[in-house]
Amino acid sequence: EDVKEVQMLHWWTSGGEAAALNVLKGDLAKEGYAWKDVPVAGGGGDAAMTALKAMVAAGNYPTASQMLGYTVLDYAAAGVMGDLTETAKKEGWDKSVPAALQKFSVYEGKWVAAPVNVHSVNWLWINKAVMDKIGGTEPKTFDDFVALLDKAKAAGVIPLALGGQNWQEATMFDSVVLSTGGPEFYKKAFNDLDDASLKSDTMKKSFDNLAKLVTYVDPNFSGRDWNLATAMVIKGDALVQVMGDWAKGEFHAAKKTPGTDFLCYRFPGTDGSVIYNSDMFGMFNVPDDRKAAQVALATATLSKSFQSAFNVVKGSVPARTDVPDTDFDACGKKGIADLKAANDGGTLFGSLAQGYGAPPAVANAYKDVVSKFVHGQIKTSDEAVTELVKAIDDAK
Amino acid sequence: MAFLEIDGLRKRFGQVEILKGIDVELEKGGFLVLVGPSGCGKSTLLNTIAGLETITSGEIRVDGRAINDLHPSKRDIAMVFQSYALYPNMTVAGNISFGMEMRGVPAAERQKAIDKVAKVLQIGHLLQRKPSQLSGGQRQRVAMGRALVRDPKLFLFDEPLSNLDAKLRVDMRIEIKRLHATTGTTIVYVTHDQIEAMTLATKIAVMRDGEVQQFGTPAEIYNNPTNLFVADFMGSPAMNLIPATIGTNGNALSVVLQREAREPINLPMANAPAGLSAFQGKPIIFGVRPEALTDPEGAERNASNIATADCHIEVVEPAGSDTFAVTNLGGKGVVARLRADANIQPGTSTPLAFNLTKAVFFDPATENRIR
Amino acid sequence: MAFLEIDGLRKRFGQVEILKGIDVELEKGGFLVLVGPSGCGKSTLLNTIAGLETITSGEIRVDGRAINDLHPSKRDIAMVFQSYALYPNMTVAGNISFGMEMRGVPAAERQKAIDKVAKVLQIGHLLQRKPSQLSGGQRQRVAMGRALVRDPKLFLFDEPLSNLDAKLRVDMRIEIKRLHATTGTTIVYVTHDQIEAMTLATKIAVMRDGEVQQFGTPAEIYNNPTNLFVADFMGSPAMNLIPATIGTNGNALSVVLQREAREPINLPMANAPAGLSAFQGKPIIFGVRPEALTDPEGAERNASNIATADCHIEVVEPAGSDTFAVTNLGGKGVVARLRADANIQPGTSTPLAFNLTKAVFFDPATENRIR
Amino acid sequence: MSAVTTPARQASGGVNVKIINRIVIYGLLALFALFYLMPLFVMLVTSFKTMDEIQNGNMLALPKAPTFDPWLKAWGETCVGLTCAGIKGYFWNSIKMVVPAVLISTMLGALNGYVLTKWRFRGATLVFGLMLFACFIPFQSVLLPMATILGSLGRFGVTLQNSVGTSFGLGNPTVNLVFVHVVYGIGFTTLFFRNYYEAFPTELVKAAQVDGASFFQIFRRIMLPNSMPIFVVTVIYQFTNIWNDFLFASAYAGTGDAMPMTVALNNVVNTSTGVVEYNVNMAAAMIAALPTLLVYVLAGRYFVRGLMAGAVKG
Amino acid sequence: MSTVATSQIKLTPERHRASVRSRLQDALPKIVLAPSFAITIVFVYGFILWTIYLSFTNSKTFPSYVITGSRAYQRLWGWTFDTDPPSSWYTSITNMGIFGFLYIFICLALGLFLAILLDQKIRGEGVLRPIYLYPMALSFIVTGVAWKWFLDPGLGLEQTLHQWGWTSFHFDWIKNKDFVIYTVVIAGVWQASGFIMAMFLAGLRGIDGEIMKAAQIDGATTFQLYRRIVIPLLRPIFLSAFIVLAHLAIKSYDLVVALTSGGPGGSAWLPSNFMYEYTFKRNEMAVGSASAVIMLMTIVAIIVPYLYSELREKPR
Ligand SMILES: Nc1ncnc2c1ncn2[C@@H]1O[C@H](COP(=O)(O)OP(=O)(O)OP(=O)(O)O)[C@@H](O)[C@H]1O
Ligand SMILES: Nc1ncnc2c1ncn2[C@@H]1O[C@H](COP(=O)(O)OP(=O)(O)OP(=O)(O)O)[C@@H](O)[C@H]1O
Ligand SMILES: [Mg+2]
Ligand SMILES: [Mg+2]
Repeated sequence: EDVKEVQMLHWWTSGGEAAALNVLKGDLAKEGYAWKDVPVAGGGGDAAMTALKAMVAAGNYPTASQMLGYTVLDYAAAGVMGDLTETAKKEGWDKSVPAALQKFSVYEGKWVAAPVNVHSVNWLWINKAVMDKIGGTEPKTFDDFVALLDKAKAAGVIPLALGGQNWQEATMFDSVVLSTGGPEFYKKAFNDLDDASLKSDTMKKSFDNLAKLVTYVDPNFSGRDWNLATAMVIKGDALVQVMGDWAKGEFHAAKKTPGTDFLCYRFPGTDGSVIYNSDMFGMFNVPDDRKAAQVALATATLSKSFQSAFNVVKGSVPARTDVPDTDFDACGKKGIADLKAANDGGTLFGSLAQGYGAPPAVANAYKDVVSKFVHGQIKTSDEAVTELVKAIDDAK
Repeated sequence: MAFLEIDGLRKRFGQVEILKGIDVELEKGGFLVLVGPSGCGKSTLLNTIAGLETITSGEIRVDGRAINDLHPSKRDIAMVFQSYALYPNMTVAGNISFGMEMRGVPAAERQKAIDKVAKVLQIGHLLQRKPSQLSGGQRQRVAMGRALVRDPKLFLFDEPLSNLDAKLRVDMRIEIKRLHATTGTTIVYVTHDQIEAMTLATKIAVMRDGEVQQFGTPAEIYNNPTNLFVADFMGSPAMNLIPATIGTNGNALSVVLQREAREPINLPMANAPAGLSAFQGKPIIFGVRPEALTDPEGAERNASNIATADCHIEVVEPAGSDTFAVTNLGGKGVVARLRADANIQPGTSTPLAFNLTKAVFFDPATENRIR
Repeated sequence: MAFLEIDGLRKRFGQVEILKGIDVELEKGGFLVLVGPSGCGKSTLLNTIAGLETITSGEIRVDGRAINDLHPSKRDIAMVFQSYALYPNMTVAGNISFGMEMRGVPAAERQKAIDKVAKVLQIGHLLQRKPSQLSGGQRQRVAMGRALVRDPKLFLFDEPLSNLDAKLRVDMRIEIKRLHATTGTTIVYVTHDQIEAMTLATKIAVMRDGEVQQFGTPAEIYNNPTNLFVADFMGSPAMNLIPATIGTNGNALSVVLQREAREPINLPMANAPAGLSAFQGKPIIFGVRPEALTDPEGAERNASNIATADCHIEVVEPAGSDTFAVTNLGGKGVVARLRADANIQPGTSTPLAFNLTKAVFFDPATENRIR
Repeated sequence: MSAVTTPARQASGGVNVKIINRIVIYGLLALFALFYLMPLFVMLVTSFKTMDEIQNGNMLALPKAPTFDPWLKAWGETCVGLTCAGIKGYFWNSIKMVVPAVLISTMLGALNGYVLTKWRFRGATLVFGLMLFACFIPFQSVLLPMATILGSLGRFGVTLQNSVGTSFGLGNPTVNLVFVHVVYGIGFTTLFFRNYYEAFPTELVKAAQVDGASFFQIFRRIMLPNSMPIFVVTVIYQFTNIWNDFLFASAYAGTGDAMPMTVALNNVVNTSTGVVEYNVNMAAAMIAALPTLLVYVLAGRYFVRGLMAGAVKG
Repeated sequence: MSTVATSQIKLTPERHRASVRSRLQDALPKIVLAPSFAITIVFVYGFILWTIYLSFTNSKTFPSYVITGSRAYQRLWGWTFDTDPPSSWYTSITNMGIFGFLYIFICLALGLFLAILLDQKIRGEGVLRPIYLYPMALSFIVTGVAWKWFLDPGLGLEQTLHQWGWTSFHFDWIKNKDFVIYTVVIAGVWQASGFIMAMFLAGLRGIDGEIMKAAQIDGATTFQLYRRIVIPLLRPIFLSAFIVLAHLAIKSYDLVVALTSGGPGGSAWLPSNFMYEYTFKRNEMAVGSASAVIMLMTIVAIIVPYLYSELREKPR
């Protein structure tokens, strides 16, 4: 293989993301490195991860691969990741990258991945026109939120846009739990997997709240893709969607501006906390002659200019806290501020639904339970709590 | 009105016309044998009667009703295929009873019928086998059984006995004859076997190239062939057809046969057909069957018109029941049938008796019979 | 050493033994005809010779060399299959030339050979057709062509003429005979046709149930059958096998035949076989061929031992060249072959001449010939 | 002569039944054709609509302002990963892989079927049974071990390259895919041919043996020419399966240069975020399926009736 | 008796001469079959063994080769009886039963039916055949979307019929956890039945026409002709079709994902989804392997008797 080439496995094939990656490609080209694209879209990276596993099994490591949370650690444990500690030192990543992210990008003291961005999932995306029509204001508590939804319902709008796929439901539930139980509870239950918390009445209450929210969803929600749900909000068919900040990309694509066309609020009762997930570029243990290219890639990835350029498009916020927010829109600016605050205040939590709260086995078991609850296979919140404890126990 | 009437039947395969206007009538209970050279259209004719091939033009009526457009399954016909066409997935018993089953005959009755027909066909021990486990003759018998077991309006048999041994063939022939006699069904039958044709038929149709050459009773066909083709075709060994000229012998006509390196034979004709006088001095074809040309001891003692002539024997072929001798007359090999014991040597000369009562004459130009 | 030697050949299909120890020898250039009832194992025997069926035990040698384990394609054999087995995807010409092609004969030569064989078989106009467009007889001729076109060590023919008309069959028979005479190849031939068997064979093997009953020249088989089965099987119509007893007539033996409602016929035996005297007063089977039982006028004039007896005629069957009459002797229908013109009516009594020189006798217990 | 014209009329009752029969048959066929065509219809109309119309109109409605742009875009402009040159470039990758894989697996299947039916040996049925059961192995569970083996072969290929000068294709992603598809295709191809040849008259093989044809000559000259329908079926099956395979393709050949059509298509269709351009996706899908569709239409002509008719008695 | 004995003595030297070439000739068929067989043994049965091995380990993201016992099976066993709420595994296997049966049965019936219809000397066969076949050509990556729309009550059939005035029409199976599996059946049948039709058509085209004629003469109606003669003769094709369908059913992974994204609460899962999820998404490779093993065992239990009855040497 060509030593002046960066092999990059990723699933960012859509317009905006690809455009953002192209920036990276250009940056590398300037330094004389060719970009060898290995895109495998689909299933939120499932297909790409499968392909990655096969490549690793065959011993054909890519230079880098887009990866999520615990996957990085798994690969690092398997001993196939490279070591970027030197570069990290030189670039001062230890300081600029939030500790919560370093949990995943540093394995046993070695930098193995370069975080690209930070997404946060506890967002409400609201159609401003509809909001104005029903005369709603930003909901600050869960009850406010319910009242707002009721208003929308009365006005004949679908109050809540939801895609009935387990990860969307669970992503919403992440926020519900944070809102219902508060930051401490969220951390204990969904990051530390504390049995007592999982079993607690608060968790039960969370499920009840979730059930309440589901009553505001239109009957056809099952199986709907998240972007279709977003489209409902954009078009004004629905009032609000609870979704990660990648939803902003859809508003952007539809030429909508925050503040005038749509509103971004933190999920009621979660202000001050951020449930995050983050895309990382895992760096593989490539032969020495290819290391230089890898270093170049990692450096470029965490460069401020790229972080800014990329995250403006992606809707997320930079993975380092020292990137100026000048290019970002209002929601972006808020996101950056929130991240910084949460990082400083210790209220930056990994999203369980997005695989940053616990390893995939647990995360998926969790998604199962939430989804079954939403779709009625699990009928009561009591049952839901029992099932959740059992499932997470099983998967641990 | 005849039972089976075929009117101006024509059939083409693509460009080639295979049946060129067949007209045949068969009375109810009749037994029509189709004979003709291989490829002349016999199977095709059977197929059209069965409704398995569409016809290009013409009409087929059974019992006065046109059946041209009737589906084969509605024609109430049983058929034995030249290629057997056994159902490979069924046992012999299944093959035989399938037709009855289709017609809703109860199982017990079917079983009885199978047993009966299996006995006749001597295939009782094969009933549980699949066709692939049978010998050629056994397959043919199963195919027969499939037809015989039913009770149709019309039987069609396409060379049903060709793969059987002589003995079995005789048995089967007798069986078919009995079937025909007792049930009085109407039968159309294709065969290459002279004996079958002669003994079974009430009517024979001699076909050639998609046309019927002669249609009549077996005796008519054998004794009064209308043309050279029929004369040549029917009978085994075939009729000797010897180029000859008509001369006179006193005031009677005579037949002059050329011989190699010897003076011609001159056979006086006591009762020549009327038409023959016109051919005086002209070439004709003189037809005499091998059994009418024999050693004088073997000749019929009281035939009215026997002429004897010395012939040079070229080949002697003993065939068990008879001995055939070949001589050369009119430039052609001529077969005489002698007794099995006739003491005759190739290369010698021997007197042969011509039974001229049985002789027939043809016009070499038209190939038609001179009467 | 014979050319083709088959030693103790056995073949089973699963549980059933189909060939039960066949021993046959054929000299180079010999013509062996296999006859036997349908299903007796003839095709199987041919298949084992060709190497298409494995054998259970025994040995086959050609030219002194055991070929048991030789692959069929290496045996240099040409075969005509009873089921034709034409290649459906090839034209007639392709079918015929395939074997040559496989042996690397150049195209021009192949073409010549095809043309020649097509002429002989009268299939020149069919060369470009596919087998599915042929009539039964035409297919059979193509199958023949496929074998004839080659020049193998050994020909195997499985009923190659059964679907041909009588005339063509005679032509083909002569053609095969010529082939045999001119090229001197060795041939094994299965047929059900008595005439084919008698005229073509240098040796006949009569088979029954996987065993060879008698192996000899055609004349031996016809005139000196070793047992009841062979006597019954060879000849058409079959030999009359009449239950009789041996009596005395003066100091000569005589054959006593029972008749219905009349006194028995007593036929004096001038030169009875030696073994017959042991059967005095005992039942035997008296065998006489139909041609040896005829109307006195038709009887051979100089046979030494003719006895005449009045018989009641039950059925008369005119068959063109002859007339067959059935009478009842010893409780069985007995066929006599009369001249075609014999003036005979069913239901009447007529004197029939027995040619006792030709009579044979069998022990009813062992079914073997009494000599 | 009058007889020539009358029969059709006389038997008109039968003719009526025939006509009704025909109407029923054609009616049913048409009905099912509709059922099968429905999704295609949806895809087709969608591919000619603008995004506005898709988002606001009825899915079954014909395009109000048909546009060919989505097709052009899918063909030449849409982005696959970071390269935005449409999907046209990936045809060749797929064809390079599919054609050999289909041919090899089909030929092997035909040979195996031939051996298993016409050259039976002790244990042949067991061998067949084992090969058959192989069809059921879940591909997910072979993905990794196969990758390991392919990886080793690839490294061996590099060694060869260095020592002999050629790697014999070892390690080449296209070759790898061909190999994988052959491995997991022969079960089916063998099944198809074996079951077809089961009914093929053994007499013909015997006749060819006597004619002096060798094992392979019989296969080539007698078996193959008479296997057209099953050949068509097998090729269709293999072609579609291999062409549409995504799992192996993405795992073993996802890397740019060798990326087969399905992976590219997937990358077009399954974008993780952003506006889904359904019209382009549908057009891309149809373009991607063109070779298979073409194979279907072309191969279909070789379903000829009555190949075997009259070849063999009984 | 003696001839047999002597001939065998004579035989020996002959055999030796012929041996090398003729042995090669005899072995040729086996030689031809050998590569395929060897490949199967290694890449199928070898991998099956590997999978079985893994299922007894504690493999998570990557294979681990330390045997740790049957925990994976114990978990699966427990889930097998988890019916309230149904575990994903329980849903998967019950769905497999429903889907497998309906899918195979309907495809076979419809395929055969269409093949028979097409075999009636149809004008336009050349047009109809590809119409029935083409679904097989399109990967579900895309047709899934079309189907999803079509079945979606808000977009597809229901909506359209409502617009046409049939407002009481209700068809929301794809959104219903109890019925979603049937929509998978519909789409699956749509995809595969045309191919099954082609297989049957190939079989029909191989049947000797004379036999059909004979049956007609025997008085068989068209229905009886097919039921009693043609269909029994198609038996080997049924076997092929069954295997193809069974394997498609078992491997219907993308069908479920593309059409339903797993269905409401995972109610459309099939074992292949389960297997994929656990092996690749949840990084519980041992459980994934164990489920693969159980699947294979189940297939063995169902298919092997069928194969045995189909392939057993018929008694002569
Ligand atoms: N595959 C088989 N399985 C079982 N029995 C068989 C098989 N093939 C042939 N047979 C039996 O073997 C016997 C001999 O068959 P073969 O074909 O040799 O007879 P044949 O003498 O040629 O008869 P025919 O004159 O009718 O052709 C028959 O009884 C037949 O039923
Ligand atoms: N499908 C076809 N296409 C073209 N020609 C055909 C077709 N079927 C038969 N023929 C031709 O039609 C003619 C008549 O065939 P048919 O089978 O009726 O002959 P046949 O009299 O039965 O002959 P045989 O005594 O040999 O069985 C033959 O010359 C044959 O080649
Ligand atoms: Mg015919
Ligand atoms: Mg035979």
